[in-house]
Amino acid sequence: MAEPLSNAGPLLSVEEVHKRFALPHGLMRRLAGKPPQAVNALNGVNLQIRRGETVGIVGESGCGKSTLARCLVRLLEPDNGRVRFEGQDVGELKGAARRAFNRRVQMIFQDPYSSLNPRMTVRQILSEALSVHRMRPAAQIPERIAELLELVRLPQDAADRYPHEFSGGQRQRIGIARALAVEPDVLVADELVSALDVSVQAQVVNLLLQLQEKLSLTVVFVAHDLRLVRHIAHRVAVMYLGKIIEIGPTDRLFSQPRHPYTRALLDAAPELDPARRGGQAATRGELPSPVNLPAGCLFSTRCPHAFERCFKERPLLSPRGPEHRASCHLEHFGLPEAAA
Amino acid sequence: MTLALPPSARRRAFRLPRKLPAPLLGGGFILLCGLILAVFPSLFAPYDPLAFDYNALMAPPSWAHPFGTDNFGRDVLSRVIHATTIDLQMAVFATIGPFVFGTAIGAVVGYVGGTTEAIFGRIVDAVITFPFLVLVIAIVAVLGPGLGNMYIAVGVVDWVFYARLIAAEVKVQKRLDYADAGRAMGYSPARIIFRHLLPNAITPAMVYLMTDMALAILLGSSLGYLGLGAQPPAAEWGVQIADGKNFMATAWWMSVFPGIAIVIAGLGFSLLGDGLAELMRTKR
Amino acid sequence: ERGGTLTYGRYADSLFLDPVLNDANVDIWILSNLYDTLLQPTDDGKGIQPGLATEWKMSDDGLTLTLTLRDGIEFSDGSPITAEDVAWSLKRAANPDNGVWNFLLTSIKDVKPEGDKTVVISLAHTDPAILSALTVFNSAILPEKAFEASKGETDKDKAQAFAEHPITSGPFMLASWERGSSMKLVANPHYWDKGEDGKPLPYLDGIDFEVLPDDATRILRLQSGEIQGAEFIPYARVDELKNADGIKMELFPSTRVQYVTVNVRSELDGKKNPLASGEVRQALNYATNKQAIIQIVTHGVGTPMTSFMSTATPLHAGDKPLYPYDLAKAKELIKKAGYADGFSTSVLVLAGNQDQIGIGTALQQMWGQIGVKLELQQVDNATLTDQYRKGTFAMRMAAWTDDIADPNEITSYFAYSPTIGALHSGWKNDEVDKLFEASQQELDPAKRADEYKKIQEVFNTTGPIVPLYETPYPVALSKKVHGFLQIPLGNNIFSKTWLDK
Amino acid sequence: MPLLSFISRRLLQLIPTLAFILVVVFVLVRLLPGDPASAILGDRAKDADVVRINAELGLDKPVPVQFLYFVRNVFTGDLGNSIHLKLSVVELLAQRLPVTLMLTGLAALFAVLLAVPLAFLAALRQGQASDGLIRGTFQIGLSMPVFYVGLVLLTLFGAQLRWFPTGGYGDGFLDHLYHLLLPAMTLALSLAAVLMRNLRAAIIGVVHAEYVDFARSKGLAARLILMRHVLRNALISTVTLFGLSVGTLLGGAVITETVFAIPGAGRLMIDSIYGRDYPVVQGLTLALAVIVSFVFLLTDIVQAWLDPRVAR
Amino acid sequence: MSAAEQMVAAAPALSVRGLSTTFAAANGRRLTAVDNISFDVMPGEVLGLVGESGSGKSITLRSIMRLIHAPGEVTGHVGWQGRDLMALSEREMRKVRGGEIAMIFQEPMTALNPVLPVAVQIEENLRAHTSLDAAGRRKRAIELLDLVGIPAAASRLGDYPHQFSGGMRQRVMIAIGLASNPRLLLADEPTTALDVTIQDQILKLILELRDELAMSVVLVTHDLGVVAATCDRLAVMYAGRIVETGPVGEVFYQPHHPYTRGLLGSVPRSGAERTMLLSIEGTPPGLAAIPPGCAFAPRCGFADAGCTAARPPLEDFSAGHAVACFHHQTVGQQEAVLHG
Ligand SMILES: Nc1ncnc2c1ncn2[C@@H]1O[C@H](COP(=O)(O)OP(=O)(O)OP(=O)(O)O)[C@@H](O)[C@H]1O
Ligand SMILES: Nc1ncnc2c1ncn2[C@@H]1O[C@H](COP(=O)(O)OP(=O)(O)OP(=O)(O)O)[C@@H](O)[C@H]1O
Ligand SMILES: [Mg+2]
Ligand SMILES: [Mg+2]
Repeated sequence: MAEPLSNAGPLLSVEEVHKRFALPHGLMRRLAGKPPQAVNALNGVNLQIRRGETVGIVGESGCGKSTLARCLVRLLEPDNGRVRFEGQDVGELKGAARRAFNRRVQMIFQDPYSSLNPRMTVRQILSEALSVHRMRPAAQIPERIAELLELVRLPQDAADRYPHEFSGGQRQRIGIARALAVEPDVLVADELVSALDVSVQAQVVNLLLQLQEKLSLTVVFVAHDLRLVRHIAHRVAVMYLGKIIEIGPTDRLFSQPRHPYTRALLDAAPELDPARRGGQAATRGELPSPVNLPAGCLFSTRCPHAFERCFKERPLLSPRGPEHRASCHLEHFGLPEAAA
Repeated sequence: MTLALPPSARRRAFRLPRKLPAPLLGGGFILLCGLILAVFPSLFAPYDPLAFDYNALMAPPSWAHPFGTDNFGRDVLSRVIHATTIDLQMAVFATIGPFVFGTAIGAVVGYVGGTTEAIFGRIVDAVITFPFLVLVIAIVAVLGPGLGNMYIAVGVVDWVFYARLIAAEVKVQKRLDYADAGRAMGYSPARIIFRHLLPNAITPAMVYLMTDMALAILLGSSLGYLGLGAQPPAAEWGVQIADGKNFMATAWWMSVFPGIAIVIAGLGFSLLGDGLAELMRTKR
Repeated sequence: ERGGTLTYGRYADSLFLDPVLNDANVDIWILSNLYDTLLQPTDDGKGIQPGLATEWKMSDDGLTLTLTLRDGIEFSDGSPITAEDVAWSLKRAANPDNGVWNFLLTSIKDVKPEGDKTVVISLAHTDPAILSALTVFNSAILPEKAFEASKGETDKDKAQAFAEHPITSGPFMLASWERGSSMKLVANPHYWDKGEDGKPLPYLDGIDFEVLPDDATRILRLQSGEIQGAEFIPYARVDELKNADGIKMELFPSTRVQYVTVNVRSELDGKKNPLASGEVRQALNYATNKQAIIQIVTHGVGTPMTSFMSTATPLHAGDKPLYPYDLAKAKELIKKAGYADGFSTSVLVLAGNQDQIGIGTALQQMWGQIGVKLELQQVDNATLTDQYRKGTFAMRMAAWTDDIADPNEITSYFAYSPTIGALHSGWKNDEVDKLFEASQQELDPAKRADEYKKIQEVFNTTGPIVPLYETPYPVALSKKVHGFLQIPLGNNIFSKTWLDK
Repeated sequence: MPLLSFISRRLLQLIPTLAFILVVVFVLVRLLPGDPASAILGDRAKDADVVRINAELGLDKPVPVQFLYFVRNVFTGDLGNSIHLKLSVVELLAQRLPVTLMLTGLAALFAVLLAVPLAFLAALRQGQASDGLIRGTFQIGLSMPVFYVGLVLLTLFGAQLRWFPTGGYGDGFLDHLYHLLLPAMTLALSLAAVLMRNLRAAIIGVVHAEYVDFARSKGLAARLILMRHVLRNALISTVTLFGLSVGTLLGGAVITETVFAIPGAGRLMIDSIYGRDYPVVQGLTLALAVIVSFVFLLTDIVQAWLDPRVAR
Repeated sequence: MSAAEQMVAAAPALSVRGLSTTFAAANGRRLTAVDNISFDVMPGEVLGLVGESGSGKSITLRSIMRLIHAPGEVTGHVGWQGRDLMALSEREMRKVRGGEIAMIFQEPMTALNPVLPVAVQIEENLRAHTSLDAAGRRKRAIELLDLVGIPAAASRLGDYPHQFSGGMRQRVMIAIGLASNPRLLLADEPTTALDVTIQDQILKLILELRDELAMSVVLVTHDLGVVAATCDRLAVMYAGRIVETGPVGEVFYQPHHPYTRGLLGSVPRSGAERTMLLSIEGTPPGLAAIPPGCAFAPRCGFADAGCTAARPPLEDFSAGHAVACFHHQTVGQQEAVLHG
């Protein structure tokens, strides 16, 4: 297991980021004097990512994982708060600095079928990245493309083929090659393998692990598959309704979750072992609408342990151990003595 | 680690799909023939399309004049052949401008969205609800008759159809990850719109272009009926039909043969459009 | 046989059924069925016969015309037609602020009723054409009281209101009118004229005019028996209809002439105008194979023109076709004029008009042989008229029909420059102008004929037109229709029309 | 009520569109060479007459002034008087518009009646001979000029077989209907072809949709599946096209109206343009724009009804 | 232990024999999507059908329901209640579909008709298979929605599919499937599109209903965790063929096919974080290029010349556990991937 390279200041930090998406404001709603509605996709997210580490972000569909990932690479501008890269506010970068940021922080997308332009060959895709960011003089581009294909273990003759001629796993490698082409420091992988078959998933995960070692990349790994995140990440952040509700070193978080939601997630994930079949359903009900957030604790509507305070007051993300934080009014939740 | 690639996946950068769709071939063949006729009409036309023959006014089809002659004694076959030049020109020139302009506008509008799109929507409404004939007649009256001005008139209206099609498609495409991938790579909007989105959004517009070309020929004939299309003595199918309609009882061949020509050309465009759609669809 | 309703297909609907303020042939040509005039043209369009007036007398100085009204004449509402009505109607028609036809009546100084039956017209100057003018639609008689009682402030407003539900003096009255679709006339029970059986005209109970703008449709409808008459049959179909069952193809003699107007100004568009040269115009004339055009365009129906005015126009002079086809002469003339290499010019053509397009196409080919490159420009009527009036056209295709049984109208427009500058061509001939002015007051028929002969000679040799052909009015009727007449001035006369039962 | 909100929003959107159209038409007709007086009077007009008549019509005033008068009158519901027909434009529209509306309405109906079943047939027999036959026939319909088709139909069914009147408009509603059958058919042909093509493609797309298979997996009868699951979904895209095409039809009925001698708005439009009858052109443009917009609105509502996802 | 063992002796509810499904390819050849497969489902049993994307799982289910479209052709026998479904007339088949055998489709997004309210989509099933009147159907529809856990069912009958969340839509699908009390439920990846917490709820729901209604279930999935948590037996498909079938416990703890073994190895396990996964190299073959002999041979570490020459038959090697591999003995003796 590789340890994070350094403990110096964070490479990428997210400070109290909020993001809302306005919903269409119909005339009738306007006439009725109703306020415009918005999806609260991120509701104050704080996160520090250190150089060389892999941070996993898990949570259910719609909890804002992708929105966060997109804010990280500046595909979205946060409404509030800021994202800093090497201490600089990313939102204020202009011109060359912005391009440099775009180069150094790369994103890999979830869907291997839609994330590659179907009308460009692999060569065109890669050389575009290389030439726009002036990574290599034109003459060296073919050579570099060959290197990149080698790096992601694609055959050389892949260069002149179109994405539709590849399988899903191979396409994800093309996506990785595109990201690596510009020699980034950070890779933000949004559901990198969730569209792939298990056997292919394993190939890509292996590749990512190897590359990270070799190129000392910082990785933000967004996924909903707990097993996968556990396998890859040094640290894991659990999101619920646009907030991080628990964050901590992987082994701690998995062995001793301190938030009822994390616990529910772990319980709901089916074990590979047929001998250990779960009992009761782990949670009730569905994710509340992100349009109208619950008043107190975001999880209160589904939490089996919720008590009065939970419906009124939103808990803070507070320390639960070394590097381990959770936001729950039950400070002792998850501790052996409290479980009893 | 070795990757099992499908054996067919050799180096094939500029290869055509193994099997072109049949409609594409059919339509292509028809239009190729048309193109050849259009470029070298004199090679195929037995007579000068403008030459009068006072001795053979409205002669029925015969060996000398397979399609008969018209009321000026001009050979209908030769005129139908020579008309190919104008009609194909009309099909192309009347549509290519709107196609290019509409595509560019539509791509930008679709990508930018927001207020731009709302304004664009109003413009589209206005153009579509504006009576086309007023426009055509006005333009012809102000600028003078002739095909060139007909193209302008058509263009003023037609571009919005392309723009709408493209804008809608670009809106779909821009939500796909590859567009975001481009943005995350720091590519300029222009590059993303025209290099990435447009090639993927253009298929419906291309298919419509084919239909539109057929419609342009048809419109030419309607305008010919009103005297606003191709000017005499040039041979043009629509005008020929319009001229021939007074002779339907006495000289049916004057209008029937150009009519057949229009149908064949229309068929060619339609087939090509269908084939194109099929070809593009499989390439995903 | 009396009774029955005739359904007649017209190419366009009327616009405005006021005799004075109307503007177009679509009105003019049927107005005489609604409104009678004091005098009427004879069937050949050349002479004069009694109408609402039975007698007329010109004073010796030619300045006072006294007309006696027919006894017992009534408007369609049964009210009597009085001398007051007549005087009012004629003064309204002669008023220079009213409409565009008052030029026919410019000589009228005043009109006064004298008693119930007599009307006295005093003229400002002698006018040889005044009797003919009184046969023209615009001098039709309207009921003063009913008209003045119509809604509206101005004469124009009243005319509009009146014309919607007119009270008429002619053989028919308006029963209903669906704009753009159909107009129904019914017999006026108060009409004065009697038929052969001694009973009042008209024979018909009524006429339904149907508007059928498409030539082919009009004919189809006649062939299917849904209408019994159709005007403006394309020449291309004349032969076919002559041989068709149950159809009578009529070719009524007309004053219609078809010609090309040529702009003779020395400069056009800032450039030297080759057409200013008389030799060039003659060359074009000689290079025009009129017989061929008649064959191609009118399918043999037309005849070559022998003067700029039609043979049916009074005082027409000329017995042989103008400018027989002579290519050699044409080439010689054009060389002489300094255009051996030819030149390019254009002709305005009314958009969609098959005849004009046909002529244009033929001329293109014919003039091409003397090096003149002719471009056809199809434009709509208003554009055409605009260019025409501004004199910016090079050539234009045109046709003319007289409205009055006198040569003065056509001559005034074609040759007399003060009117509209000789068809806006810029042509001007002082001798012609003088001759015309004299003829307008010349009471001696022989002298007047002589003046017109001279005018025609000058105009035909040097004038700004390329004369093409005269054509009759082609009207197709069901064999059951009898007694229909279109006079050379274009008027459709239904008063004596009857139907087989 | 999402529907009401939808409609009111659309009506609001109409205002700038109409304003724009008005200005353009107003300026455009005045840009045309020639003026009403010379258009009316033709060759025999003398300059003095022309000037006098144009002045009577108020056309000697500056265009902006004319426009202000016009706008003021529009708000009082007065569209002016026809220069040619000496009738109020409103009255004229009341006479002519219903004719064209009926014609295009019938045409649209025929087009639907023709296109829908045949599109089904063609789609369900995709690639078979009947598919080819249907598509081929419609292709001919799409390639033939309207005036030609009209004449052929007139000759065949009017003059030869005498099933229908050869043109004209008749008296009374039923007679109008009878007279409009052939022209509506003529007009319908190209629309039917366009709809057929579109609907066929849509049906082919829908027949293979998962929800159709799911419906089959419930053991439903084939006809029920076609009507309830396939047709409705396939119609969604066709409805928009239908609306657009009917809009075009409305403005483009001129030729049909000429060939069949129908006193409709199309012919009025072209006559008025040719006659430089400014008030009529303006009034008609306005009326047509409103109608077309309503057709669009209607199709949007139908669409919203067909596809609940549209109305938010 | 589970229901499976008690019912081993009973007659199978569904008996598939030699089922093959082919599609016409562009060049006139036929592609075999499902290749001569046979399996049984016992009454009350949950059979898991696993395999990678494209291995023919969905086609198998569709073939059983005879929902294959024109260019596709199905051969073989599907025994159901003493009848061969393949031989039934379309009319008789309609009674079986939805009535006796119900199918839940893979994608709840696309399998519900977007333009019809869910009430219509439920009631049309009842109309086809029960004699209930309109009021009765409505009552039953509410009951069904209640049963699958949709809150305020009565008020949601008129809603359209897009007004439901993904999990709710999947529940609606299940409600429709269960409408006429089917004896067999074919569930095609009913939870793939869902979050773990919802997946957990739905799987538990299916199991409950199985017990309550005594129906059999074929559960298609590619998630081995789901199999472990729900199924009694499983069949592993590869390239249109069943390569291994047996009781879940046996197959998991001692897989006898290299592919099964590979699949199990590809799943990240706790205790081995940030190590290389045991991935299967290569990608599954396309239908147009299925290797001769054993389809898995090109990706198989145990393969030898014999594997490419002949196709291994699916043979029982112990009671109820069959495998199609020439080397199954060697494979079976490998160190277990999973320890029971
Ligand atoms: N462009 C957008 N416009 C409106 N709403 C959006 C937009 N993008 C995301 N949302 C909403 O914001 C919320 C968070 O979305 P996000 O995509 O970040 O979730 P996620 O955790 O990535 O979910 P998944 O696991 O399904 O990918 C969701 O409710 C989503 O519907
Ligand atoms: N209509 C068709 N025509 C041709 N091939 C088809 C057709 N439908 C499916 N196939 C092919 O059949 C094979 C099996 O498909 P199937 O849908 O059963 O896979 P699956 O195991 O359900 O995969 P997934 O896990 O992705 O749902 C695939 O290779 C697919 O491409
Ligand atoms: Mg996401
Ligand atoms: Mg599947």
